[in-house]
Amino acid sequence: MHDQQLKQVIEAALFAADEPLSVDQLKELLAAQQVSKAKIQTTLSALQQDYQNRGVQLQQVASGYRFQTRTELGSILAGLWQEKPPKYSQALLETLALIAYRQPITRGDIEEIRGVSVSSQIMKTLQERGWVKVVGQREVPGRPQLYATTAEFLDYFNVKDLAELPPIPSSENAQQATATESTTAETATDQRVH
Amino acid sequence: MHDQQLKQVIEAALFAADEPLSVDQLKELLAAQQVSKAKIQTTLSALQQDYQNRGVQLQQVASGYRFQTRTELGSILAGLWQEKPPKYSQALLETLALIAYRQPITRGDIEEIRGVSVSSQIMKTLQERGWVKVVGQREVPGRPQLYATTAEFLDYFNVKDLAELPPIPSSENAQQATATESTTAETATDQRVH
Amino acid sequence: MSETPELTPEQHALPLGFVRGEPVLERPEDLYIPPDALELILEAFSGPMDLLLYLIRRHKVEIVDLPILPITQQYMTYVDMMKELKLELAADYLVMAAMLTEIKSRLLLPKPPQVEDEEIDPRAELVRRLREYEAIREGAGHLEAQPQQERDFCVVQANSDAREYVKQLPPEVSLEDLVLAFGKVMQQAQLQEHHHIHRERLSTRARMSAILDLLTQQSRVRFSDVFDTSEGKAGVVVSFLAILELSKEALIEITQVDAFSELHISKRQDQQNMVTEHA
Repeated sequence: MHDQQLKQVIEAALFAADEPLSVDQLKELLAAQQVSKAKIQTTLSALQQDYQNRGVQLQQVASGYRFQTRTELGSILAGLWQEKPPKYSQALLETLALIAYRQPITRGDIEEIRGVSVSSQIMKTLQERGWVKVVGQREVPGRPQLYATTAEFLDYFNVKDLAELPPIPSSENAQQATATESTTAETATDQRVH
Repeated sequence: MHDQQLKQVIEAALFAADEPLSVDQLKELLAAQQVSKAKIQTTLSALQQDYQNRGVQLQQVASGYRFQTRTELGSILAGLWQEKPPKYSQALLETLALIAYRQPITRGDIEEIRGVSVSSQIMKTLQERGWVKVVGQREVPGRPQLYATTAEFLDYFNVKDLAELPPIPSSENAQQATATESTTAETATDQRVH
Repeated sequence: MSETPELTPEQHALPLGFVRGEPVLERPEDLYIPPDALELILEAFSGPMDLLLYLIRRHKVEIVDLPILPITQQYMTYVDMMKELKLELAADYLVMAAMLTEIKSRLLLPKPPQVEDEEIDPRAELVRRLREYEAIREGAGHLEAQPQQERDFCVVQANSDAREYVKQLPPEVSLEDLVLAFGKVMQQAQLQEHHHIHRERLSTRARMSAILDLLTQQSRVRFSDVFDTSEGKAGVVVSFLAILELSKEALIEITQVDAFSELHISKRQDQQNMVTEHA
C-alpha cells in the first residue's frame, strides 16, 4: 500500500467512524496491510497539515483522532442545528472544574471549597453526560466516593489530556499535604482518565 | 465573506449535516451573508475538485450534496463495524468432536455418549458450515444416518487428515496397539476424507 | 442597610440576570430594589464563597487582607434579605455567616498579653478557602472558554457505503477447543471404551467414512477399487480393516457372483429398509 492510498484509507476511516479513532485502532483496521504505528502517526500529521485551512480539521482528543468543524465557524453553523447548544450554570462549571483540576476528589471536598452543598442534580448531569465517574473511595470513615473526569469530558472540551487545560493556581492543600497526597495531585494532571 | 471563508463554511456544513444539503438549503444557511446560488454552485464545484483524490469525496445525490467515503475503500473500512464472531455452544463443540473422533457415527451414538439428546439445530449448523455430512445409513431398525467430517473441516483446522488431529491423551489401550495398527497410523497421513 | 459603602462595582461581561427583559449587568449599589429582581441577582451567586469573593473585590483588596468587619456586615445584609425572600440557598449562607461572626469576635477579643507573635490569624482558614475557591472559579472560566462540542464545533462524519461490506463472521473454533470438548464428553461418559478412540483406530474410522461416502455416489464398488496401491502396504491394511469393520457393523455387504470372480461391496440393502422409523 503506497503513501497516497494509506492516507486515503486513514482519512476515510476517520470520517466514517462513529467515534474518534486511536493509532492502535487504525493499526488494527489496517492489520492486513501491516502498517506500522510510526507510519500511521506520520500520515495523521500529514492529514492534520492538509486540513489546516479547511472547514473541518483533524483534532487529537483523549480517545483518539477525529474530524470536527473549525471552531471559528461555530456561530454560522449553529443555523444547521435545531437545538440551541446547552448553557452550563456557574455552579455546574465550578463543580466540574473542581473535579477536573483537583481529582480524585470527594463530594465533601467540593462542598468545603464551594461552601455550598453539592446539588444532586449537578452530579447526576455530570455523570449522565459521561464527564465524571467514581474512581474509588477514600479510606476514611464513611468511605466517601472519589470522583474523576473521563475521556469523554476531555473530548467534549477539545483536549487530549488534562495537562492541556489552562493551569490554575495549585491548591495550598496539595502543597501542605503529605508526600502521598501530592503525588496523587501531580499525577492527576498527567493522567488519562478512561 | 471572501471565497476561502465561504468554502470553509460550505465544506463544514456539508460534513456536519446528517443529510445531504441542497443549494437552496446552503443559501438559507448563508442568508445573513447574502450569497448567490451561482456562487454556492461554483464553490461546490471547487470543493469537488479539491476532494478528487482524497479518501472522501463530494457527491451529488438526489437530495443534494454530501461527503462520502471512496467506494474502493469499502472492504477495508468495513473493519470499522466488523463485530467479533460469535461463539459456538459447548453442546455443538462436543457433537462436532464426537463426529470427528468417532466417525462414522449416528445421532443416537452421540446422544448415548453425551447422555442428552442432540438438537436438530446443531446438526443443521454443522452441515451448513460444511464441516459435517451424511455418508450413509446404518442398517439397523430406523436406518439412522451416519455422519462424518468433510474436507472443509480438515481445511478449516489446517490439517491434512484426521490422523493429524491431536490425539486424545491417556488411553491405557494405546500401549496395547499392535504393530499393524501403528503401521496404519503412518499411512493415515495420506488419506483424505471426501 | 444604607450604610453600605459606595464602591464601584466590578464590570461583568455577562448579565447577572434579566429583569423584565432588561439585562442586569451590575450588582446593585443600592440594596433597596424590587424583591423579584433581587432574587434573580442573588441567584446569580453560585454560593456563599462567590458572594464573599464578590464583596472582597468590591473593596479592591487582596484576599489575604480580608477586611473582616465591613465584609461581615455586608454579607449579613444580603443574608437577611435572602431569609426574607425564603431563598432555598439560605442554609449554606448561614453557615458562612456563623463563620464570619466567629472570626469577627475572635479578632475583637483583647489578645491575652503572653501570646506570642506566631499566633494564627483567625482569618487564615477562610483566606485559604477563598484562595482555593478563586482558583476553582478561574478553572470554571477556563472550561467555559474552552472550545465546547455542540457550542463551538461539531464532530463530523461522512456517509459511507462501507457498512455494506460488513460480513457476518461464522464462529471460530480452535483445534484445542475441539480436543477439550472431546475430552470433556469422554470424561462424562466414563468410558470403558477407550480403545475406540486412540489415533490408530481413527485412521480406520476415517477410511470407513470415506468408503461409505464412495458408496453414496456409486451403489456398487469393486473390492479392488477401494484399495489404492500407491498408499503402500500399510494403506491397504487400513482399507481392509475399514471394510471388515463396516461389514461387522453391518453397514456394507460384500458380494461375489461366482467363485474367484471380483468381489463387490455395496451398502447393505435388506428388509430393514422397510422398517419404519419408530422401530
